[in-house]
Amino acid sequence: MSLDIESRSSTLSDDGMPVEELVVNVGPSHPSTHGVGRVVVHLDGDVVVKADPVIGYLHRGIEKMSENRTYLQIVPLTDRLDYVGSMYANWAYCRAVERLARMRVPERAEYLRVIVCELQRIASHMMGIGASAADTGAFTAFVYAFDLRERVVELFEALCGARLTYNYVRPGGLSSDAPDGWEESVVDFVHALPRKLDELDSLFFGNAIARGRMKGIGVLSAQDAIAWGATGPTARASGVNWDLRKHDPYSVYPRMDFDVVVGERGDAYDRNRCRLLECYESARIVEQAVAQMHGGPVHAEGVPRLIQPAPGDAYDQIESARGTLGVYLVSDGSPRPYRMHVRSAAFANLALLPMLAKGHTLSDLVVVLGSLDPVFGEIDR
Amino acid sequence: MTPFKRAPERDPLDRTPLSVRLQRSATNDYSPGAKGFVEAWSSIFVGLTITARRAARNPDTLRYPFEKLTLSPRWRGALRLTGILGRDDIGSIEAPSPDYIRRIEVLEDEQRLPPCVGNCPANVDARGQALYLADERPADAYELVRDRNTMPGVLGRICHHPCESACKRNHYDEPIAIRPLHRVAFERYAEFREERVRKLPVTRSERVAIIGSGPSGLTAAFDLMKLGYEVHVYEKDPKPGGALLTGVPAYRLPREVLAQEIEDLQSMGMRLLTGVRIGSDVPIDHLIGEYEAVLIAAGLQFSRMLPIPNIDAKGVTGAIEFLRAGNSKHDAGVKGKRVLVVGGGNVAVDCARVALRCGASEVTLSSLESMDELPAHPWEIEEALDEGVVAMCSFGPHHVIAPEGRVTGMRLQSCLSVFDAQGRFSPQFGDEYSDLECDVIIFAIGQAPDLTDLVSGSDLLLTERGLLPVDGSLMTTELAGVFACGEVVTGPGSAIASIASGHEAAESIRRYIQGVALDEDRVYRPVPVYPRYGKPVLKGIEPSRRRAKMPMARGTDRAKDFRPVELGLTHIEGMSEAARCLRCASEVCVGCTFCARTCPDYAIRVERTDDPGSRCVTRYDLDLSKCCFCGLCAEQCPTNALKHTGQYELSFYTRDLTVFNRSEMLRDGGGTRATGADGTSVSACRGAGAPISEDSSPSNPEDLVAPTEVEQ
Amino acid sequence: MSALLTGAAWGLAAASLIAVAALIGVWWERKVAGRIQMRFGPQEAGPAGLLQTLSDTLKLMLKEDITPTAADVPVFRAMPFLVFVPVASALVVIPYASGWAPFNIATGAVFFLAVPGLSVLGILLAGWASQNTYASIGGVRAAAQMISYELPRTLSVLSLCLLAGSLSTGTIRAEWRWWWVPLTAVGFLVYFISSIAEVNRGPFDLAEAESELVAGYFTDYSGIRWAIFMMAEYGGVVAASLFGAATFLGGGLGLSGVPGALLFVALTALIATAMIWAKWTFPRMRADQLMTFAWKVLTPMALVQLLAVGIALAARVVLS
Amino acid sequence: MTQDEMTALIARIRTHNADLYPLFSLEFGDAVVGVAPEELSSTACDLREAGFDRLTMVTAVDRGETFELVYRLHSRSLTASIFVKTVVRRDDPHIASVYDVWPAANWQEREVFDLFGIVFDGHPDLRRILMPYDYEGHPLRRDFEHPNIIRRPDYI
Repeated sequence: MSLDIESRSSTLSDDGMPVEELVVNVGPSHPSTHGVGRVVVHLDGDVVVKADPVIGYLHRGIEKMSENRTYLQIVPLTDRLDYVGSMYANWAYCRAVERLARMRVPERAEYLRVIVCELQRIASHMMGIGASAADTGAFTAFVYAFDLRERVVELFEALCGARLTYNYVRPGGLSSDAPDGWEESVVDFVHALPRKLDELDSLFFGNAIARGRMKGIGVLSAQDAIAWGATGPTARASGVNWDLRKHDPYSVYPRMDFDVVVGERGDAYDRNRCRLLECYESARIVEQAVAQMHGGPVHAEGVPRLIQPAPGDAYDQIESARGTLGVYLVSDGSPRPYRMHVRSAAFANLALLPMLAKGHTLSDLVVVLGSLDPVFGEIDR
Repeated sequence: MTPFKRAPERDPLDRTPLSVRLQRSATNDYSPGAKGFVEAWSSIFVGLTITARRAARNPDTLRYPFEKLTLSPRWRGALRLTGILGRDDIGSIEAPSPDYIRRIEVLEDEQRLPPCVGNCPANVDARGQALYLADERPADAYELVRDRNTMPGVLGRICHHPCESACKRNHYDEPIAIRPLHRVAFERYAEFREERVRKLPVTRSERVAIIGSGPSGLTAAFDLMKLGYEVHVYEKDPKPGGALLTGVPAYRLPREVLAQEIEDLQSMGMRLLTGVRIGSDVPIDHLIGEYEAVLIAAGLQFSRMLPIPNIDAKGVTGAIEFLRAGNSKHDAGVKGKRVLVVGGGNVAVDCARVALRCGASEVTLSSLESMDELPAHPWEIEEALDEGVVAMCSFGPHHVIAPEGRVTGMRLQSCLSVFDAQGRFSPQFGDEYSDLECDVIIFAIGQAPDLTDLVSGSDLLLTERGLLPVDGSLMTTELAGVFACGEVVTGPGSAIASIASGHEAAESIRRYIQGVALDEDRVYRPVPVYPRYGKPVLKGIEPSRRRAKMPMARGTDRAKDFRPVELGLTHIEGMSEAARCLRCASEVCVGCTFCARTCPDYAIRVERTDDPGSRCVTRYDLDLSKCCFCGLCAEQCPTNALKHTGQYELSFYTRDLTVFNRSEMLRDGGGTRATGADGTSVSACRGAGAPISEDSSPSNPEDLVAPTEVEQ
Repeated sequence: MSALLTGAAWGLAAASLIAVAALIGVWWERKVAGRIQMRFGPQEAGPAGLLQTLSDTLKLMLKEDITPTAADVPVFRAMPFLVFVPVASALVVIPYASGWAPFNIATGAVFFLAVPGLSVLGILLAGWASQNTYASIGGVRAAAQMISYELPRTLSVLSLCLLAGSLSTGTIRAEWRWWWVPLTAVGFLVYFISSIAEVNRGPFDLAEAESELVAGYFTDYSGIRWAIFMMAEYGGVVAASLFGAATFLGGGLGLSGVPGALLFVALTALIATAMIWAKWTFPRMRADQLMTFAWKVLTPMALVQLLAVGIALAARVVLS
Repeated sequence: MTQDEMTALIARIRTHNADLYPLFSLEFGDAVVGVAPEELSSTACDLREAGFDRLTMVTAVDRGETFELVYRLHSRSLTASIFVKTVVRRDDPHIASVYDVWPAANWQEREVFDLFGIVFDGHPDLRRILMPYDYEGHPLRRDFEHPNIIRRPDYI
């Protein structure tokens, strides 16, 4: 964060004038790096010449730690991957374990997983939108988004006792059934949600200043989105019609009626608004899931405390709020995985930043970064 | 292959995408031209309106930290330990028979009912038995079990132990050997029998007659004797025991065990009249007049047969008749013959094994069900197969081949499915036939009571199918003062279920005699549902934690005669096996160390002395600076001693090593929180029995789970 | 000598006014922002949290006054005062009563528009002296922004001067007629918006854009020096609101006496609240958008306003 | 895509690459093919032409003497996924980069390089990504030792 006189590099501009690049070190401790990301930005005046994300400040070696833990002990670790959407990492990991150990999950557990993950999508998107709003200076929109997130977090708190690291999904089911009256409060929440989202839509996405800040910024073409492995709202905003819940359906999603939200331009505005509109669809899914769900066990029978799958490997993926979240597990028959790898959506999406930020101003860099919705817990792992 | 259930109409491997409707586009532009200019400016004022509207409303946030809108019971905060094992901390479940069920129900309501007790039809306190056995009080253990079980020695041999399948230890490694521990208790009771078995005082003038000396009849007799009634038990056979004597083979239940326990009951005052056939010898009306109450616990007398051709041929017999002959004479006329047993239940397996022991040259078991769905207990099937029984599953009898009125074989028809979609018995047969040559066919497809003789001449009426109409919960018949229990009421079932119905019948009789309404304020046994555990995976479990292995006679040797198959645990094995008990739901930490083993962050440290007789937790530390609040430890806790508190965010702990201090705990009856003491002072744990030495190093280093020990 | 004393007295009074206004202003902003965001705002210290700002000020005074080693120390230390003094001096030309301002000079309006603009120098130098990338960028942004917005602001006030026929602020208030309000509505809007930009407040707070520049030109300031920057900002808000209420709205819409004074205070508070309201509603603009807005939207609007006033005056002359 | 179609597709690609390893398994709808390390580039191009336009995941598994590299591809047009596995020797961990075929490999190959020490030839910007630039050692190798790693006991 210091002005490195030495780090200014002198080059010649197109018309032969000497241009002095200013190197600004955004992060790792900076208000809008969404955690501890760092971007080394080379500026020509106010225009970004090169933006080089430097990651790893939150690298805790979760993949390495997993080699020394039993399958159950890894679940709390997955909470810490994507700490904005812990349920996703829980679920993706547990799906991989269930695939590896050939477990069957009771139907009620699948419905509850869908409900919590769609609620988590709302919470996570509200975090993404709120952070984007704060990046553009709209602090009140941030608070409104966080208000909605808070309602979801309170529901989760009643469900599993934690507000951030839920540790709720378990191999073979869930840690506990929903408490009495929880389903009703979920329905109340999703019924009240669209009106509040409309308000956020008009306040932030309808605002002329916000549009000016986000429209045409960080345009990602559909071809690039596919080639660079972008997934989730980042890819959908570019017009890539790709949602695992629809195109590679898992769990009970085939029984749900919902639409895929896509954008046309692929700019920061589309990416953020894609998130907002997905919340409406999530509310629809939650409503249907609560209606379709009926009683029963929430944990598979006969799952021992010490899961010891047969040697082999398994990969499973789910559509998280940030895109395809996959977990690749290799077992050597012992109670601990031989290798666990997390295919992180935010990691792949952040790789787009140098491409998207180039040619924009420093202010826009922050908007582009916010619109990619990076969560460094998942990126650095 | 998929690990979950998908929509039924979809092939799990079908990865074709669903039809996707695209109704929503995220892109949203202002209109072009002047209209867009107006829209842009109006968006400014729309924004101002929204914030103004919100400002006009009362804030709905809360004053933190003074109030909290939702306080969920599932707070996953800092931990609280409610108690630490000293030997007096866990009580056994003891109550006189009429109040016992009430006690069980209260425990169930408080979610403090151990699963073994909850899953037992008679609610035998297996936890208390393990507690006493580990504490070297076998006589107490035996009497505790006998209060509910009447014949622990017998049931310790033959019970199908639903307690063990519910045992929470299944979740960690293997269940406690509860049934073998009954046997250990019985065997060790021998030295106490003389001083402990005393005649129960008869304090009441009323007398009760019980017809049948099977498990249910003897249970009701024992319950009533304890209440002070004089009980007369009538048995038609020369020896008492009912189905235990005639139906259960001696290799499972040695006759001297049965005789010993019945003798104990007689010593306690039960009057047994053998060889008296009610109905023909003494009319039941006579009993009804003579006694204040009569209990019919006659059991089932004859086997059901199938209405197929040649069923009356020579060589076809029923299971009860066969077992009766086999068990009494050890010879049922099958020596050197080929035997076919029809049926897949436990009785069928017993028949097959008895036939082997009576010298049958080959024994085949044919059942409608497939191998996986056989109703017999899996361990029985396994033992039978070990001994050389051949199983022919998924075949039903078509007709008996008996050309000269004598069995030469049986034609079997393949069976496709046994139960229909609703789970009702409705076998579907295929076209495949198979002829099996055999000399003797035993039908073990069900049993029925034979009460016509018993009730003749009385006001008791039987239904058309020969059954006695009985109220299943109150055990009353249509005649006041006449009750029924056991398999007469429940149909073919387990011994422990018969015992449970004997308890109910005794309670009804007590109420009847004392003039209390039978159903007034009566508590029925709660039937909790426990999770089913899979086969234990023993890889990764240290041998010291495993279940004591029951020594068995070798399969080929044991099939030759009626010697017991299970050889029993030694006293030492029994003690250490009893010490494996986790004292479920006792809310007392027993030092099982599962929390420490589960903790991903080594935040918990448990130390205990590991002597079976005086096991005691000496130290329980929680390092809050390491705790990640995952909650796995409290989920693992079998005793519910470890609980979460609401201290997650409002925590007032210092983040250093905290110690759950026993003296602190004793001061605060409701439990304690981490005290914040330095980890050096180990509070001495003083159980009621053997004092723990100050040097409380755990005898088993594997139980000391702490980072320093784990580094290898 | 007496002039110096008078000046010192008035300067002290202005500084005290700003201090009190900042105390109340910060509290009021927190309350308004809280209500907008469904919160209560400060509520623990004093009745309704009134003393919260006081305790914060105390904290800021007690905090260590950090000077970065790389900074140009004398400039770095002096700049908060260079920002504060021009803003405070603007208060002495505001017509608090009809025809009266503490420092009632003939060119009061020019003084009001020009002298506070000098604080741009302080901001620019504060950013530069910090030797910090963010602070430098913030300072440069602030300079460009404040200088650009001088123009529409001046033009909008000019229409009032035209109507009153005088550059003296006291005269403008004395000459005020009710029909000025509809006539100068656009000018008032331009004045309002450019005043927000002038005091570097949202949605034009690029110079201190916390999401991009951490804290802009005062990134490296702490303690009381940082507090002086904040006081200058709130002083600017108070001065702009007072001037707007006194001139555009005639200081209580022409009423005199106690009700007039109360209305004057109320209108001032209203304008200040509107500034807070806007800050807590809108996102921040980008630097180029800000410039475009100043030169392509606000300046033409102010010119149109000036033209309209001129036409109105000409019509009046012709008609009478 | 059905299993038969997938088998046919792999057979077609095999005609180009004689050294393609046999089909490992076809499980859960994801086919697994093994290729010789030197054939990886050409196989990648063939698969890209066959329609596998997405590279979902690149990772490696330490198998002792060798590293097993795992690529997961996906095709939207074929609605199919495929795992490509190859091995590199531990003493000479070099493999061709697939960055030219799928740019998505950029960071993922950097990560594998960082954590396993496998060098991707042809990668434009092969730097460490998660660990510090001056870090020594490759943490996800099984023989990686660090004083802070506490080995848990065998019994749980």
